[in-house]
Amino acid sequence: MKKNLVLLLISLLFIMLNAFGQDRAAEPMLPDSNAITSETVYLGNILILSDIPNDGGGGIEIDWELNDSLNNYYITIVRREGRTKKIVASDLLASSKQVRDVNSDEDMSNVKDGTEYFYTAILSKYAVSQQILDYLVCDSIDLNTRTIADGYQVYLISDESGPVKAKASWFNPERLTVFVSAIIISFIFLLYLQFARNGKKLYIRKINGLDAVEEAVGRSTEMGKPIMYILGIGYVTDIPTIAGLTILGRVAKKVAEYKTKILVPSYDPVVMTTAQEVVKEAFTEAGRPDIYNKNDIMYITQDQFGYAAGVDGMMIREKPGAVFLQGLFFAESLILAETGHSIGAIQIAGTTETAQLPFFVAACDYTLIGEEMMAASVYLQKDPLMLGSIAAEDIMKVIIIIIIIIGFILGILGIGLHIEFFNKIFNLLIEIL
Amino acid sequence: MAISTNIWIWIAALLTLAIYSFLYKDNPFYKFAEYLLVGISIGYGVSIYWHNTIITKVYNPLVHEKDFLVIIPLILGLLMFSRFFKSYSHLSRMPIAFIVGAGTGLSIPSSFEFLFKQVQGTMPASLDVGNLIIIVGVITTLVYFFFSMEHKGFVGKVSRIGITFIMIAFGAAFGYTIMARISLLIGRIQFLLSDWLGIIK
Amino acid sequence: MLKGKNIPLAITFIVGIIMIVSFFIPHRPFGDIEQISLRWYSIIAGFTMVLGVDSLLGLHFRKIKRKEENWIHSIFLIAGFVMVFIAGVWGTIQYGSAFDERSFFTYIYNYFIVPLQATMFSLLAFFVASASYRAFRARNRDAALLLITAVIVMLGRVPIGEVISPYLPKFTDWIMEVPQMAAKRGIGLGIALGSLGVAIRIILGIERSYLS
Amino acid sequence: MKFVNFINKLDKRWIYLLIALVVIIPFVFPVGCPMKITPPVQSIYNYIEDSIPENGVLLLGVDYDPSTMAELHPMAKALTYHAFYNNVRVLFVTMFPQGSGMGQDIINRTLEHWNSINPDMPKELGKDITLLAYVPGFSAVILKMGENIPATFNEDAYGNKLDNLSVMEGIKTYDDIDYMVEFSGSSVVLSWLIYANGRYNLKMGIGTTAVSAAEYYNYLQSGQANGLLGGLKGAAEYEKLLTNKHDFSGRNDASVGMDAQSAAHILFILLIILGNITFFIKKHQEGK
Repeated sequence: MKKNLVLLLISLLFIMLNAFGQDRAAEPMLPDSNAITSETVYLGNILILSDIPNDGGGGIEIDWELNDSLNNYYITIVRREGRTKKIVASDLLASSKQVRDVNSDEDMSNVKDGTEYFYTAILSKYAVSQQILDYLVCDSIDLNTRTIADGYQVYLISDESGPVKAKASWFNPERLTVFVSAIIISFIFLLYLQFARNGKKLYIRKINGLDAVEEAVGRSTEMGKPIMYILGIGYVTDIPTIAGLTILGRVAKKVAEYKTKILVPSYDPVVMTTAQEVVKEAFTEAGRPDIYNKNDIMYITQDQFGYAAGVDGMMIREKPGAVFLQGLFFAESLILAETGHSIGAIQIAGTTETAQLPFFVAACDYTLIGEEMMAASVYLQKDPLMLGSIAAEDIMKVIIIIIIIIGFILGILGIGLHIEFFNKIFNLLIEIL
Repeated sequence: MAISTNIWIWIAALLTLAIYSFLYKDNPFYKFAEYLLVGISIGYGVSIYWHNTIITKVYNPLVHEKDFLVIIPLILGLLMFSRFFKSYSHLSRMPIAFIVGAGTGLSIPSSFEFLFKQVQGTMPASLDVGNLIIIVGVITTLVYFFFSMEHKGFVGKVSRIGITFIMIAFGAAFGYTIMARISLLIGRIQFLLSDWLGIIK
Repeated sequence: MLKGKNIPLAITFIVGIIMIVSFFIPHRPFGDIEQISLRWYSIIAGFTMVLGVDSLLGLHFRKIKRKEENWIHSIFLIAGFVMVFIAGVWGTIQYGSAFDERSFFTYIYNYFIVPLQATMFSLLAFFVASASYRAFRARNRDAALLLITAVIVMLGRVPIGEVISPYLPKFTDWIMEVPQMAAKRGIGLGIALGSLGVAIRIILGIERSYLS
Repeated sequence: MKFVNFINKLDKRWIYLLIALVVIIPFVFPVGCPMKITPPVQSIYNYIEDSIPENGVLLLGVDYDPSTMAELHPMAKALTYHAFYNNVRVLFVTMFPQGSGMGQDIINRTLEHWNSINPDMPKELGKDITLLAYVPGFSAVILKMGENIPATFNEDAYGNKLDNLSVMEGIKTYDDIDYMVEFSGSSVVLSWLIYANGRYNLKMGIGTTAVSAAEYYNYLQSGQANGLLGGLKGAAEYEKLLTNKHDFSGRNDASVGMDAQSAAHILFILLIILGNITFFIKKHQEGK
């Protein structure tokens, strides 16, 4: 019996030693006994809490200011709501001075508007251990102590700050300047649309290349070749693609009048569907719904270079007499334009991508530069209301030029005018109003 | 090094050559590579769409998170299928109208912000020749885009200066980008000569 | 009524206005609208993909059926599609993700898609040469300006430029930072205004060519 | 006149052939374009040459993917060879899953080539060089490394326990690493500078694409990095420094690339000039 007891004791000792030894081996570093000096032990109330301004609610901003000597420490933030606690952030660098407690896509049930929250900070020299993290969120623990420690290091605990509530704003004042200018710009637009409605004569200057549309379609028809219209690799949510679709409407109408075929290889299925609608409408308007063929507006693939390869192949085999490249183009611009040139087609290109414009200028017969492309549909169908919107754009250009010149002159005068100055003027104006 | 014995490298190399053969003229090899690329990339696209849209954005929210708001785009998406039936195909205009409305609506505030940033960026931080040239360049380029007046007289002269700036910018952008294009070609040649043929070390 | 343009136009108008308003209102539900609408867009686009695939495969099935020109290639196209699609689905089932390193899908990506794309992309080096040879002729003042700047920047970007003159790389940087930047800004401002114009014309229903 | 007509009607396939030739020829016969070494490149070279002791440790961050590989791969290779020459241990680390493939590719190629030309001082995977396993977490990983590198990764990318690898001997934290060069065209560079350099005083250099070089130049001026390799040109300069000292029989990717690049640019310019000469001759004749 005694013998057994001794054996049991020895084996227990062994297990303990073993456990101890393993523990030592797993522990990467020893605690630094000098890590926390007596004058830094008391942290006090270091967290400054505030609702994140101008957001949709559900966000608290936590700021802190620490003595430089603590900047290399890790900070862990714990949030308390009633008795439930949550780790908001751990292992942050104290020198980052700020963290936001917000809802994310993965965790939507985080901060609720109108609830009172309290926050506590925990400072440590080394990364916080899981053991301590579990301890911190434990319901029964009261974080009223100044320090806690595990086997390796001492943790400093701040006083609890709070309460703070999150709230949602109904207006974002940071966007006030944009708001005011939006109103001014909308006003200018509506004014000019009204002018147009009242029959004011509006002019649009010649846009090189658009006069050639008729010629390009006509020549293709004579040669018995189809027209190809390439909308680039944008989506229907991109304005250049929408602009390209509006030009397609005008071109397709001419095509229908000439009773020719128009091929529209598309990159995006939604663009394809919309292009089908556009072409169908144009053919109907021209009185030729009978020659509209849905299959001529086809989908290629949603892969930039797969699309380029497919369109290139189609160009080489169908040999269109005129190629239109209108929309959003990236690196594939020149691949398409060079192939189009090699088959001898008249090419009319247009895009808003400044990096691609030089390639179009080099390889195509006509190129619509940026805004010219946006205005092209108006040019091709000189509807008074549309002309009104173009005139409004011009007025805004004048305003921008004036602002730049004023800014420059004031700059010379040494006032150092920047956009903040305008912000101030806007704010002042609003207060007066 | 010697010629590669890896079947995958061979596939990649032969496909590379098939695409290059297009530079000589259209031929069955290019056609093969082209059709294969289109077919593969669309299969790839569908797989991705299947995973990213149907599973992540429709199935999971609907089944796991009980987010019934997803039903609206689901219906709009299904309305697109009305195009398969001639007499109902007009229904597909609803989703198109939604997408176009959302796209244009979202673009308006970002256009405003863009305008602001650009004007702000043009304001000189300091006065020197460079900044002066930038201001002249921006203003004259803008004048070139005046549509509602004829480019004659003073406006004509200013817009000529604008076109000068535009041409310089195009030339510069052209010269600047081609470097990256040649790097790509170098990369492909390296693959062919080294990984595949092994004729260079 | 349902067949007319009015309902779609009203949808465009209402959706457009909501998008603009929500930019200024962070409060729920407006604050989340941008994200939600983008998610909705991708759902609708996902369904439309079926139309796209129908369009493409339909075309090639017709070609095969009628034994049109290149019909044999159409078989490869359809085979490629089926192969990748099955590999994608299988990879997802087998490894949880089609992009797992062991998945056949990943091999197809690395040894079919990547080289094909990269080679298509590298064709640009050839096309840049032929386009610049053909088009860069000093026909008039504008063309001359374009080609001279292009040549200067090309030289300034490679070591030869520095051999010719140490100022060349610096001058290149200056061109990029000053006149290039100025014109880019001017074009950018024009594009922003033009986009506003297009967007307003569409939301107000002045431009309605996309609805038949 | 015949010549002018020929040039004017020149089939563009001849131009394609010329382009292919000027890119391929430098691979077979490297020229080694004259190049001025810029100070940011020189200072990275000097640091590795003079300030890292024998058996020291060089950490290389490979945070790029195939799209920028053409520019960044040659840099990483050149630095690896430099470390081999000086008997410095090399550790690769990546914050991106795609970077893992890039790192393994460099290790395979450099090891194979080095051992074929220097059989008397062979280098070994796990002894002289390795790639740390990819661990998700970005800046958290960079921070954790400051405390304990072996515990952050546990294994290398080949599945070996770091504790068993002689390449890891004596490496615990950033204090045991002599120098780090981060190769990337993205904002990862920033994380490394802020956390590893800012908090743990790790001495750092940057390797980046030609496009991003201008932006990262600021960190050079602020002293956060002591050197910078920008694009193919930076890599080519480094290769030149290396070959000036050592008799290197391998291919200098970047120098070859730079040769091809220069040749192509010159060809473009010649084509433009030729095109214009014929254009003016023709115009002159038509004017008569």
